[in-house]
Amino acid sequence: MTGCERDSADAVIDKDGMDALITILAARGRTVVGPTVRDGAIILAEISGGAELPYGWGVELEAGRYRLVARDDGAAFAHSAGPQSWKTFLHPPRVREWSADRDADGTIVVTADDTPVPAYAFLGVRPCDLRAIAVQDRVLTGGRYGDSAYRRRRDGAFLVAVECTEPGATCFCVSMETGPAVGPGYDLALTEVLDGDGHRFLVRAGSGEGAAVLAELPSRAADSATRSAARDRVAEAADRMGRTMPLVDLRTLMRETLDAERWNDVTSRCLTCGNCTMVCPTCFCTTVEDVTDLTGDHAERWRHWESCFDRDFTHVPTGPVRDSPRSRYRQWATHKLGTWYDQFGSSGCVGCGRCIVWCPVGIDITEEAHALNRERGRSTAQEAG
Amino acid sequence: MTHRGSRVLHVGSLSRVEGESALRLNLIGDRVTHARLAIYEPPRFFEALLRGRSYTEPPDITSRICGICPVAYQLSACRAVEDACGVVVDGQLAALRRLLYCGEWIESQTLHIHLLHAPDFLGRDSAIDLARTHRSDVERGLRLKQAGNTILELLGGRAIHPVNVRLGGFHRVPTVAELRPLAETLLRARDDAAQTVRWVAGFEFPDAECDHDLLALSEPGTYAIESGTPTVMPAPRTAGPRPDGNRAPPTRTFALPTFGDHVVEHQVPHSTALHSRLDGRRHLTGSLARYAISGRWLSPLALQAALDAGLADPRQAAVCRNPFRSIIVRAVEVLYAVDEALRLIASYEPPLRPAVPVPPRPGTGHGATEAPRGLLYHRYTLDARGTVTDAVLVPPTAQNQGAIEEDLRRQVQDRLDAGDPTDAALTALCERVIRNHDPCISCSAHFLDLTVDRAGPAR
Amino acid sequence: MPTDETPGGAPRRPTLAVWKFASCDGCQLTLLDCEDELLGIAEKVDISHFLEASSATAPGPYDLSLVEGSVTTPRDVERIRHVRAVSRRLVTIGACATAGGVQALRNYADVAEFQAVVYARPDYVAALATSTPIAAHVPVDFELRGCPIDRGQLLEVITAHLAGRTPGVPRHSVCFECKQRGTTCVTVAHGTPCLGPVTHAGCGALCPTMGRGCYGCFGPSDSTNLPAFVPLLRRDGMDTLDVVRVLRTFNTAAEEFDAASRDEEELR
Amino acid sequence: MTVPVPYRVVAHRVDTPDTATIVLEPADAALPPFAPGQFAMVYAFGVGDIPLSVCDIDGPRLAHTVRTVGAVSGALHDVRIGRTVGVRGPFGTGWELSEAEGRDLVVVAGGIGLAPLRPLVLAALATPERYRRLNVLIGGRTPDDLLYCGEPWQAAAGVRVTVDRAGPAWTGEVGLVTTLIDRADFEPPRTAAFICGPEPMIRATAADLVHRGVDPDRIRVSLERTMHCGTGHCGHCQLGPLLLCRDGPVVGWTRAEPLLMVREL
Amino acid sequence: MSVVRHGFLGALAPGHRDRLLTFAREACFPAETRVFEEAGAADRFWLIRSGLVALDIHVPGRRAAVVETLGEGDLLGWSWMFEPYRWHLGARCHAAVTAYEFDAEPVRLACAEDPAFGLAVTRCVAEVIARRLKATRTRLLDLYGFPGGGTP
Repeated sequence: MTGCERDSADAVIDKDGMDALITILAARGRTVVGPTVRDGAIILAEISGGAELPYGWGVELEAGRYRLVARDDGAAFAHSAGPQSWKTFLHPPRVREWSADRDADGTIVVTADDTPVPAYAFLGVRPCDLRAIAVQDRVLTGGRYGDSAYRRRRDGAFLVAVECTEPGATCFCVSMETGPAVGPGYDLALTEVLDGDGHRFLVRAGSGEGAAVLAELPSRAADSATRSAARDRVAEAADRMGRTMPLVDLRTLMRETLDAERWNDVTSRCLTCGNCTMVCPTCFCTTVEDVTDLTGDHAERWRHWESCFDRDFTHVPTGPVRDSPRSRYRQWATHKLGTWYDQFGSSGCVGCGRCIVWCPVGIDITEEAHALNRERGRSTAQEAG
Repeated sequence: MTHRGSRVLHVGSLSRVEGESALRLNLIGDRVTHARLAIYEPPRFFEALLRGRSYTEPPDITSRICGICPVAYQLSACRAVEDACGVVVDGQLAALRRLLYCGEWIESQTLHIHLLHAPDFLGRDSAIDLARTHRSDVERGLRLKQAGNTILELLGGRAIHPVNVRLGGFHRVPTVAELRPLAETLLRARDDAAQTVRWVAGFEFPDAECDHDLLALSEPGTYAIESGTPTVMPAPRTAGPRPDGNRAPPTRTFALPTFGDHVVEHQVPHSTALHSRLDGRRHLTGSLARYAISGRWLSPLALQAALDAGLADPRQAAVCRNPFRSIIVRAVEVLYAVDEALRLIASYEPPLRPAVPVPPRPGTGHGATEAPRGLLYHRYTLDARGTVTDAVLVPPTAQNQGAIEEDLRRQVQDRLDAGDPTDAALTALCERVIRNHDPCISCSAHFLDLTVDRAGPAR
Repeated sequence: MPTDETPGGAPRRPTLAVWKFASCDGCQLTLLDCEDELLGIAEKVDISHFLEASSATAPGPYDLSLVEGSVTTPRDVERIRHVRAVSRRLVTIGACATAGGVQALRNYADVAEFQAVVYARPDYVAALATSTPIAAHVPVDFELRGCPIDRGQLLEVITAHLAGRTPGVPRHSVCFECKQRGTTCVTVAHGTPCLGPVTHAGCGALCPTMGRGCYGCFGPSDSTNLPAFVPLLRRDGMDTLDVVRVLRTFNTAAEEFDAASRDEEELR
Repeated sequence: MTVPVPYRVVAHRVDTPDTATIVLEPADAALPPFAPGQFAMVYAFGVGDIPLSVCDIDGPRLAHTVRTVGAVSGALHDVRIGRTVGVRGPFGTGWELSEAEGRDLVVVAGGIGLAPLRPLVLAALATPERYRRLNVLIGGRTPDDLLYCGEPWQAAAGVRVTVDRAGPAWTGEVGLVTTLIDRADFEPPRTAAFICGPEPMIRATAADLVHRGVDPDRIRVSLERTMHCGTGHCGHCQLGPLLLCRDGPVVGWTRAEPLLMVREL
Repeated sequence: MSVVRHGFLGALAPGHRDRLLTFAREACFPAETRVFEEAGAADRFWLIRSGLVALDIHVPGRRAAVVETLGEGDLLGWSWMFEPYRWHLGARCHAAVTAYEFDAEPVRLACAEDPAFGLAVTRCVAEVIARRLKATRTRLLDLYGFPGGGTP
């Protein structure tokens, strides 16, 4: 009877179970990537055991500020988004797309890059990031031409989501309806519970492979206390979001404020350094670079992350289309919150707050949206008056 | 006085040296009256521009004096400022500094041997030209050079003007695992270095002798690189050419803070370039001096290679004073640096912190290290806030310039005595003589653009 | 095999010249630091003038000239015009050539005073009052930044020249590279002052990777906002003097750094 | 991500001092068929690729008119017959001539903007029964810069040409291409218009057509931004809500106009 | 007739158009005819019904440079409306031209006497000038010219 329950829905594992999970995933030939402490931050890196998880570490976040802080509860996942996102692995910063060789008579042979890609297992995908992966899925594989480099990595990836119980001061997933409870798309979903009954994880399977991995895990049947503790912790997290977006249709807001004064204000602060786009888990823009070797007969096409904050991003023969910093910040924000819908059917923002934290000068997209909304309100009022 | 038979030989631009210099020889008949090395490297005023900078900045700023030995500048600056602040960096941090310095020695000396100097012995214009006939030797040199650069890049971030050196140590220290692949590279490099010693030992060396005092740092128990006490080996009193392997006279040392009392800069009447003299005499720093003073502390492997290459045994107080053979000494030093780097990696344990704190305090500090081209001395005076109020930099080339000019005069004279060489032959000879000492011309802190004295030899 | 030109009309190898002005030689040394590629380069291009590496020089004109160093003497003002005249394509390499180098600190001082510090007979020194980039004297086809330049970028400039391609040398901030490398931001995570957001990419974000703040050795990026950026340096502990110093180091004569340092100096 | 397919250069014609037309034939397998108005990313070996619309579609053969403005276009402009280039595509939207059936056609080209319109005109000429009057209006910089002069279709289509600057030998019209609209023979409410050229020319032309009474929904324009990937993945060619490599380059004027009015969008 | 339907006359209300046409007479110019010379007295104007007229500027040592051509429906000449009533440009028929020709003075008088008519005609002429100015400015951009290098 208990076995039946375990197969069908959820189970509980403890800290050792986390170790076992990593071992099982590795045994299945997967490269396990998860959070770990390095260089004073919780980063995402290959891990080989549970001990490398950031047990006892949390983060303190503010606009333009990130600090690692010790926690006394020993939690592994009581931290919010870090300096990287999963796109580092699924949509890597640099990819060779193809190479071409030219023989003596000028004939060109083009070879698509088929460097083997790792079969990843991502451990600790936050609900906002799970949504971000879904957003990139639509961008990069949803259209007529799939991005094969992305698809190969994505198809092989096993996602272990972890519900969010410790939102940061810069988080606003509730506004974007992406968290803190996990949405669809995971193979396994965990909720970390720490209370008088010990340190444990409620586990649910979201796919066939997830169920198979769960079946291999040393686990016990989920008890109602754990379930409700997990539910409560996630629900409490929803009430502790550090940021909110204005409660309006952001897409319309962006469309109607293209000429707002506020863009000038943000431009006086924006460094156009590109950090927000690099840390954003959905920003997908790339540029290509053609390289040749010294013989001149071997050429390669590489692509790397690019950003709409780069002046050369919109370079046409006469110069950059978006030359002013104002136009570049506006492009980023309106794309993320507005025109993304037109292009890909959803918002491009998942409310993870990375762009706020990792902006060196702390520009806050939620604050900008509020300011735009206020400005629109004022001008509407003036027109009405 | 007659003008007949007098001529001026002007080598417009010296090639295969770092930096820019020209040479002017004045001859009357078959007598060399002047050999003047003109540095037209534009002055860059480092000593002046360091004034008013923060005491943390000299390592990065002075690095820019020379792209070919930036670590020498960085570490001399660190030592001088740390000395002013009363801080001693030791243990694994000191070992890492020595490892970094070994990287520079390997890179810089190999560059000199294979790319700049060896073509002279084999009658080629350049290493690229040399590669047509000696490809494997050039490739070995490049490989060896790359091994040195690999150390610099791993520890310093990049080979030229590394970014990781700071007062008190480093910004970041490597893990043991990060150093491990380096050892594999260096094992191969050790074979290459040994092969290079054998290769250069087979070159033909003209008979030559220099009778300058030799100056190098010495540190009992080790071949001094990144620290040591200034040590002088005076020239033998007897005149006239002697074969290699003269018995070395006893050495004397002086305390680093008295460097300025011993090594004195002065202007010579015919030139605006500053020359240095050691206790009033011409002196030479660099490989020949180091080998003479510290040679007995070479690793067994390097020492054996030196002996096999025909160098006299420094343990027997023998000295090599033939500047043409300095290429062998440099090759031995490369082998030693590779060997030493392997030893340092094997005994590496990551220090607890990447740097010790160096709080500023008013005062003057001195630092000297053995740059590939010789002893490099820095002196800084700081105020209470740590602002540099005075800086003195004495690069090896400034010290060697007098010795080089004397070598030039002597070599040209010997050549004239042996027959009537063409200007082209003399030019080639002079370039070789200068490259024997690898003048690091871009160490321009002290060099001027010469106003060529056209009064000529008949005055 | 070298493809030496033949009377039969085999393609002539492009000629390369390397020139030095006031500098440390580090940037031209970068060419010799291309250990894996040096002999290959020598097969593809005719290195016609490279005094640091070769005593053989061939007369111009040269297809590609790499120019290192800044202009600091009256003689160099003339010499750079000659170099321009004999060069089809002139590429400046390194901070001295593109932004005056560290020696451009004299631009803020009385050069006579500088000379007096170093030289007993300063009247012999033929130095200009300023150290200026090459582009202040002659038209430049491409500027490769860095103190020193990056080896990979130098190879890109050379291979791009051979292939007739525009070199893939981005002009955006160091932050792009830092993030692509996966380095945690030292400013945001540690409060370390870092010039990355206003500095031209190209080094591969070396300093932040070493846990150190960028010190701007590639000069300003093509899109800076120093008035917004400088307060960040102060927040992270730099005083006005520190700010002036960090902006006036290796890219002193770069317009954006120069302007910001002057603004800052007015506050003192 | 798509991989370039080798095409051999089988013909090369110099059109103007800075423009040439290259004709390509698949070296092996051909790409799917291109429609008029669509573009290809054409790769010059080792130099890079640029978006080029097709100016002729003849079975598997493609033709592109290239104007030298940079390294890649320069390399393609100078490419020799027999060499291989790489082609990706077809990308983007076409002119959708079928939606103009039963209407007067006004085709307005500025400069090299004639290249993507050429296959449209050829298609219209091939089935004259489907359309009413055909007006082809061409603006050029100087008489020397005019493309495809003397090609038979120009006479068949009764093209009207005006130049910005005329030399003494020019006996044709002088003025902006919009001046031709006033004299063109079409019935605005029953007209479909197709415009390609520099953006200010597109704006001026579309505004005049609308002024004349042409339904903005019946005006299609071809816009230009930095196309890199062609597949909608690199983000370079965004114009507000549009990804021009996917949603363009041919866009309805109703859609395009408000976007072009926003500076630096 | 398109000249009535659009162009200059098309912009006038029917009443004003009819009134203006009362001043018109038919004119024909064979090809190559010079209609007026730069700086000559601007005492007439035309509405072109067919053919092509080139407006040119005299440049010493060069053939007159054509700066614009006018065709069917276009107003030829507006200098008659403003003092000192001198032609700003010269006009020459490229091809045979048929036109409505108007004497300037009676039209000016009519405009003065009937402010509503005068305003309508003036507005139409101003609109023509504005459009030509706009087109000229656009041409100044040298839109199809060299973009000045760059990539790709």
